[in-house]
Amino acid sequence: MPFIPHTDEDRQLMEAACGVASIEELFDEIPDNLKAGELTRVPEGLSEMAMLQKMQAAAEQDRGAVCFLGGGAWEHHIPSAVWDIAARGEFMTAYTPYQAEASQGTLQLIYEYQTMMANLMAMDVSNASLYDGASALAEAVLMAVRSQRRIKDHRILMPRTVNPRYRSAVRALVEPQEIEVVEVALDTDSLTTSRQALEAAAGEGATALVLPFPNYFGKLEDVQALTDWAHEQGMLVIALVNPLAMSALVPPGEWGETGADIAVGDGQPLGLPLSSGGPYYGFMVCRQSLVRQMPGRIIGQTVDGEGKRGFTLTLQAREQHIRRGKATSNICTNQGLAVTASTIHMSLLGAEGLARVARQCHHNAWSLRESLRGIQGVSLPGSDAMFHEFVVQTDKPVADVLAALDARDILAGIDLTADYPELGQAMLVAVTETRTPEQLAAYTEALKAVMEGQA
Amino acid sequence: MPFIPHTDEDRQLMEAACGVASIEELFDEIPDNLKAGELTRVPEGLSEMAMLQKMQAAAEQDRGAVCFLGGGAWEHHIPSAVWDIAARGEFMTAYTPYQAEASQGTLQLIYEYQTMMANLMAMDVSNASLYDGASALAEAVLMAVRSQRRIKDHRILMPRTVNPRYRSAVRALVEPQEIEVVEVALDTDSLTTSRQALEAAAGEGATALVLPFPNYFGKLEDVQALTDWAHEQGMLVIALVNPLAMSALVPPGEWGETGADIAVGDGQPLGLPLSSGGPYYGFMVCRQSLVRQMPGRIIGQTVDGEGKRGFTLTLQAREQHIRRGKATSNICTNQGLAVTASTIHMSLLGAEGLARVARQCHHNAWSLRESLRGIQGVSLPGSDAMFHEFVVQTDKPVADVLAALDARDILAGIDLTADYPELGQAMLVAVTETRTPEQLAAYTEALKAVMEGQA
Amino acid sequence: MSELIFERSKPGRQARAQRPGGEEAPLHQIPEGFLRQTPPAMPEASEMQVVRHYTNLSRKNFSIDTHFYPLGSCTMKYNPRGAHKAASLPGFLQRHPLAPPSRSQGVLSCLYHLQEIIADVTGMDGVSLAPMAGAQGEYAGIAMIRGYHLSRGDTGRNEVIVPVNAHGTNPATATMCGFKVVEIAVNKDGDVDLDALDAALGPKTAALMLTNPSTCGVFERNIREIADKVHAAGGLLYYDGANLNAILGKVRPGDMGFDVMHLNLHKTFATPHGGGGPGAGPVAFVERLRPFQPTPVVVKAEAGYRWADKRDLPDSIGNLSAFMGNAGILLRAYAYALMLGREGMVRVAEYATLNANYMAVKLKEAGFRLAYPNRRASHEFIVTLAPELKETGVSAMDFAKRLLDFGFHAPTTYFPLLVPECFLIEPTETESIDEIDGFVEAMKTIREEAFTQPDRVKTAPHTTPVQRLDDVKAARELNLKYVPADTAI
Amino acid sequence: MSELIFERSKPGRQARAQRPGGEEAPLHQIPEGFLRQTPPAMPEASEMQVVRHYTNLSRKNFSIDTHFYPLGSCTMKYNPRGAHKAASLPGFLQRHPLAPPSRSQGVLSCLYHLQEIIADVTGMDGVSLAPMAGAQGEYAGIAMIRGYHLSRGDTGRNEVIVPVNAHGTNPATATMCGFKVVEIAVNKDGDVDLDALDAALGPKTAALMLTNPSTCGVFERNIREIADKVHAAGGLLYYDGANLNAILGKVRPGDMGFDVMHLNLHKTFATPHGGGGPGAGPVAFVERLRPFQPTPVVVKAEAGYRWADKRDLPDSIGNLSAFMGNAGILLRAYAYALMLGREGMVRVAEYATLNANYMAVKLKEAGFRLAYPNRRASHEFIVTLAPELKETGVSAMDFAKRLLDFGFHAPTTYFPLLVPECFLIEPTETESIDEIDGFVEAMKTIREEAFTQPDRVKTAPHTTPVQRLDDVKAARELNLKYVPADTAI
Ligand SMILES: Cc1ncc(COP(=O)(O)O)c(C=O)c1O
Ligand SMILES: Cc1ncc(COP(=O)(O)O)c(C=O)c1O
Repeated sequence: MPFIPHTDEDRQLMEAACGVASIEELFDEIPDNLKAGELTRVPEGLSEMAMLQKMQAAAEQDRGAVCFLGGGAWEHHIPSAVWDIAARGEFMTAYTPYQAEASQGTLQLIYEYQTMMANLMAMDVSNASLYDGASALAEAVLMAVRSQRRIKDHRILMPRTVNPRYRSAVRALVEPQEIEVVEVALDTDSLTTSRQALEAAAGEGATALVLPFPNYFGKLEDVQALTDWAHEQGMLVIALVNPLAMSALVPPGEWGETGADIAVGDGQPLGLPLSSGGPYYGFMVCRQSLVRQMPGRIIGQTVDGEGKRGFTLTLQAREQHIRRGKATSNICTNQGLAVTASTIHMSLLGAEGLARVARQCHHNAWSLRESLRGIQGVSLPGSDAMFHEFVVQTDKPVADVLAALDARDILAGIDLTADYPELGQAMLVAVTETRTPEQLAAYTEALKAVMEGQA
Repeated sequence: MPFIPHTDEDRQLMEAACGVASIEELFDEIPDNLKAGELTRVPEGLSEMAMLQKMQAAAEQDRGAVCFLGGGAWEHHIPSAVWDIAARGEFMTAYTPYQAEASQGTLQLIYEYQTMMANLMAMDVSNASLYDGASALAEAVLMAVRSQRRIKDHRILMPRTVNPRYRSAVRALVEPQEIEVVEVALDTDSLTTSRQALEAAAGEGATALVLPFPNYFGKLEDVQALTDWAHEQGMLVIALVNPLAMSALVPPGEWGETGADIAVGDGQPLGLPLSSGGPYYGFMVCRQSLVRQMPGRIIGQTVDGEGKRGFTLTLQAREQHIRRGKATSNICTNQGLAVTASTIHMSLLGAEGLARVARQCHHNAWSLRESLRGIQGVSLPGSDAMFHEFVVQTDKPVADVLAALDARDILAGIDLTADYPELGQAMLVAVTETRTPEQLAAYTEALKAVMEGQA
Repeated sequence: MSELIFERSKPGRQARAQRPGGEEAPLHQIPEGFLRQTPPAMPEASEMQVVRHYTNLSRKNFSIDTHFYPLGSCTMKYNPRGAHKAASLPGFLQRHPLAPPSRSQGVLSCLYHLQEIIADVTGMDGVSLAPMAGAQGEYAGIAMIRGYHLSRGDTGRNEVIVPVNAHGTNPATATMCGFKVVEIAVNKDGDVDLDALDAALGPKTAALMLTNPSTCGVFERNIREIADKVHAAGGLLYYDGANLNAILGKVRPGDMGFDVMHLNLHKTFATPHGGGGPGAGPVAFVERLRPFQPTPVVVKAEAGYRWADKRDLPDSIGNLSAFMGNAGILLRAYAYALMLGREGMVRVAEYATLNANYMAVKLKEAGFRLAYPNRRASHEFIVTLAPELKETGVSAMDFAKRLLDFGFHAPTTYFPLLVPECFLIEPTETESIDEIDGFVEAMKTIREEAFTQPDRVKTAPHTTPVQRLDDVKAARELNLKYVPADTAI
Repeated sequence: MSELIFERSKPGRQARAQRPGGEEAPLHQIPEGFLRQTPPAMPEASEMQVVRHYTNLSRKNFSIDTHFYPLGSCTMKYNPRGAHKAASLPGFLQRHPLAPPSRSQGVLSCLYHLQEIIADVTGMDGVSLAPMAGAQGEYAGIAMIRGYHLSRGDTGRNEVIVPVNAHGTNPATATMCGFKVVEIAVNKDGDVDLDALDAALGPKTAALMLTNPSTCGVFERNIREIADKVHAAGGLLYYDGANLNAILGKVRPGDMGFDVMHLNLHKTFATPHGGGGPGAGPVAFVERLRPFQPTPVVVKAEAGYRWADKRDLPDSIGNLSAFMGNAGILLRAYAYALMLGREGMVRVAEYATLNANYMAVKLKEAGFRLAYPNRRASHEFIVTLAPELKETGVSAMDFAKRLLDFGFHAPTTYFPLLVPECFLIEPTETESIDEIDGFVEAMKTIREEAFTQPDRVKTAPHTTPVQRLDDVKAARELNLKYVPADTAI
């Protein structure tokens, strides 16, 4: 019996202790007509070896292409030590640290994580994680709504330069609470959000403005001016940022006169493998004054009976297990192990290492973009100020272009046509520090061949 | 500076403490003319990322074929837990357990290993490992020589059915001590060693007889009768066995009337990946009466000041760090981590699991061999009693056959022509539990195609 | 030994091998105002210092790999290393979530089959794997129910009924979905109070949320009657699958009359808890709720597997995360399911139940009071330490802390709230009789201590890296991040 | 908590997922007499029990990943996880040692380049990676010297000279190679006694084995003179590379006049010690010894890389293992070398030396006596606790054990034997000044204790899983394997 330690003797002894003739009898309170018949769609059990052979075959199938996809998840180098340590049984197989004295490892680590994340954002306090960047953005919206009690009808300004998958997740997660998410038009020349568009969308006013930085297209919104503008209008500013980029670009806490109010994003660039989209984690950082509106777990420092420093869950009165229907969120299980990995990752890189990685990504992306300039039928919209992603417009159907490059083992970009019809035939290309000069050259050559018809 | 924690400030402070102006000054006792110039063949340093990209490219190059090679190393399933635990820092980065109180983890584990290995061999005592099977066999020869002090000119009977790489390693390792290694002819019909051949080789007598089981060709030597014969002649019997096979076949401790005297072999089948030949480990088990002649570390149980059970290195007076020139061997660093993995592996499988794996290997090999019967130009020499390897003779040059199968991504066997000219065109084929029915069928089909000329 | 990584840091120290080699890359044409001026205060340590720091930190945790962890309702069972290895295969780790179908058939086939397996064990018609934990599964399910009612123009249903012993995520979820929470009582045998249910049901009822077996550790015997009542009132039934381990393959929520449910794969399907996550909380549902399921889901077409999204499912409640939820966790669950197989599923419920009942009997024999002595335990059961508190002043909390000294993680304490001084105990099927007997022995010893040397228990734990922590101070004097002593804030 | 896995076992318990599925496979035509009749007594435990048992066992070890480990002559430095990952890539792990060249170019290219790198840092002409540890490297080197002399018909050379402070493997190796060991003295400054050397040299001299810097922690300044003397007498020089970390890239053994040497890659090239191995001990040699090198070695040919064996090198001393030594360790060393690069090599020696000298100075300031106070420390140095023993009765062993309580692994004690009550201390370059200062503090505290409460030190350690163990009992009442109490032996 895989994973069950009972010998026949054990079972008999235990049945006898329970006063039953068989295990089946222990289910005698369950009405017979409810009992399940044989399972039909679960296959027969496999040994670990056979399971791994099957999974290995599946995993191999999906390998072999060089990846230029981003759009919310990027391939970065993860130091080998990160997962070697995160996958230690003591981290990986521990529960949520409710028993603080038996969980100081996890608790201290999260306290360190909170410090790192708050510092990276140049803001006051961080929670211990939310599910992912998209759901974190939704939680930030709900948090902004809770913090702006004086407002009755809540409207959130959501630029179209926010990741479209984030926008739809936010709608899915906040709509039942009757919050209006107002889309702000995209300036297709600059690929950013203009003040005019914001003003148009704001109308009478709004609860909060979401500011993506870099935005979905890798461009830099004018966060300094827009933050001040939003604050003048009485809105809260929710920064949606790539945490890696914040090592080199101006962090939310320093936007405008007083900084953003809440910052969220996805921790994936900080030590999480692509892994088909998860597990990653959503981070959330805010001003001190908003901390009691924050969703999710928070770790605080305290002392034990002997005055020794220790760490424990705190502000639990915000959470569902105490406050139930009145909690700040329903979140319970979060993304602890992803945060564990990320904390180790950030410790290994430090501020300078992170900035170096960020700059290398930027430089590689810049280099590729420059090398595409002049390819027939290719245009590169928007300003040149960018982080590590950019849009490529083509005069051929982008789906065909992508397929042709796929055939050359290059995943060349994300097709933008469905999400952004206003951009015509366009794709989003991401380049990180992991791409070698040879791979960039191969990309350029392949795109040229495809666009110039020698494909 | 990769892996060096010193900040500039640290360095300066430490230089000052040492009273030097620069680190260079610390080397001032070294004559200037000895100092090295720049290294020319060491490349420039790489980041971990770049190093892994380079190594990954190399590793990928060698993948992609289905392996039917054995001859001393076999592909077996290794439970995932084995290396997850063995690679924990506390096992992997510990030193030899000289400080017993700080090494109870490793020490208890080795004590458990010694117990498992002794039990698996049905013999008295095990050491903590030697380098590999071949060098362990050499050490067993030296140990036999030490144990047979009354003999002046030492001769060791070494059947040609012993792995040829083991035979040459033994020669390399014992020859300087003027021990004669006498090769015993191979019976090419049975692919075993006959009593007659042994008698012929023994001549006036010998110090010890090496008995491989299963032998290099996967066949079963008549260990019961030959052990008694050797003992009657005053020889010690050194069993050379596949430890996995000992879960199903008669173990050395039960050979003949009194059992073999020393058993050695390679631990690779018990949890070690193929890894181009190592690290594996050599095991050695012997009768209690020979323990003081044993090379290598041995762990014993004892108690601490409070009477609590603990484990420690014992019988160290046999070892080089105490006995120096008179030690039983020069071995110091052994294969500790490999033993760690193997101990976990054996614990997970237990006696029944090991026997099941052994039987599955045997059955798969048997099945493949049966399915090759009747392929034109193929013959299958020797008796049908076998473990999980067998010889295939071909009427085409075996090198060509192997190359043709390699082109179909099958590593079909080990070319025996150089080592065993007496077998003509022959190869050694191994099959383990990891080979699927589909792979066996593909092998048969491919060999058929090659042999019957449709290649 | 408890320095923070920041306290081990020194300006200029670095794990140099972890940065891109060569010169620092230039920043091109980014205006000054967009650049960071002061680098963030982050750790500055060598690679070995980081490895040593976090390795040693890990050693301060209890975990399944090191300790028995009978945490009720949490299903802390063995997390097979093989499943971890399977999900960590390079082909899986390296796959980008938006890779085209040409580069996705491997992972899609795994997820498709996992959907099938979950449908089978739950007795439901469809499954979406998207939710990232139980609570998000609840959100998905309740949002689907909302969508269902609204799609029928049934707009007045703004209440969700929840028994008092429900997990906190149930009412919190109902609120997040815009519903009013109506709590109903549980009777002295741990069953739902049917009169209270009748009183609560009505035209405003959108749904009843229920766990079965409940967090009282007993099976709700009237489940069909309850289902009929709710359905008759026009409401739907939500099944909180956190306790599915108790009945896996034995009884199927679909057969009990539930309309939609989530599973906690990090409980029932043995994916690791990771010190608080990540998990995965697939929703399974009956046919009429299918149009509303969260996206994306895997569908099988002529050309192979592909993702279905809003375009295929226009009534979907939408996507709940940027991509496909916690795909890596789903792969672990699939690997686990493959190893268990159909026979193995049923065995989980059987042996989890055997262990719980055995342990309950043993604790009762040892003099402890069971909260529901007349009931069979499911995979968990409740002990109330109210008698001990009364007689000795030693509380459930004290027992919990003292257990740590014996090398046992404490059971769930003070939940469900309706039983005073309670321990909710769930041994799971992967623990042997030896561990269970050991736990019972420890409980006996502590009880003994409670009478003879209560202070020893009240001041526990004594062997952990820190002693009992001051939670009040933690909440009053909020200290949520490290600020170096010499920094003015 | 210290049960043996056997004591946790129960007949019939098993980690079932780890066996081949389906029916037990049949045994075909194997005669009864060849079958095992009684299964061996092996552990019978569930997968979780095994995982928990060995995870918890590991937690009883000190290790580099958890503790500072200043073990002289052992070079316990950080073992980069990246190197471990590189060697664990599936393509490397899955490659069979006898795979044809068509399936080997990846690994062969790595090993070839490692040969090149080692030749470069040692200043030697050729390298064979075959030896599986330092001692086997010594064997290879001395056997090559033997082969060289014999090949020239110089058959009378049957002595190997070894200084008294040499590591035990040196004389043991000489004996294994059939030589007589001649020990020579070391003078009060830690250098070889040149008069003793002169006296020992002669027509019987096959070789001198030397470590430089020696295990006295000082650099042998007269090395060229020594080399000339030995060569003049017709002998060759063997370099024990265990201490290469001290001079890596700074001074090359080839330039000092050595003819052949080994490296301990598990020291200098940072491959993990694994609780006692595996390591790797490549031999590097000057041109005239090339024909005798152990096989196999990688050569580069038109068609790609391939193994050279006895057929290419008929005078080779032969193969020392079944395949290519500890290939997986060699790959780790190569990965490490790639990350260090040429600048990094030199830095190793520099910072290892800086750390040792700094620590020596600090300990001296703290009142400890250095064995060679007039010498620069190399990467290690010796403190003698003879004064402390004399004044307080507290021995080096007591200091060593007490250090464990402070979270420091003890230095090498009582080696080399020529310094009484010695600590051979090697901090390595990967430790920071913080760890070093911490160690010095602990030493001071223990010294204080030795004077004020010597029993506290003499009965140490107090915080380890067991207290000081009875080695005499272990050797007298040999108990080398577990036998259940109820079994008659
Ligand atoms: C009964 C019950 N319901 C719901 C949940 C919430 O699940 P999750 O933590 O995965 O969000 C839990 C788990 O903590 C639970 O025990
Ligand atoms: C000086 C010296 N020489 C030789 C050796 C032997 O090396 P190994 O243990 O790798 O066989 C050692 C290591 O223990 C050593 O310190």
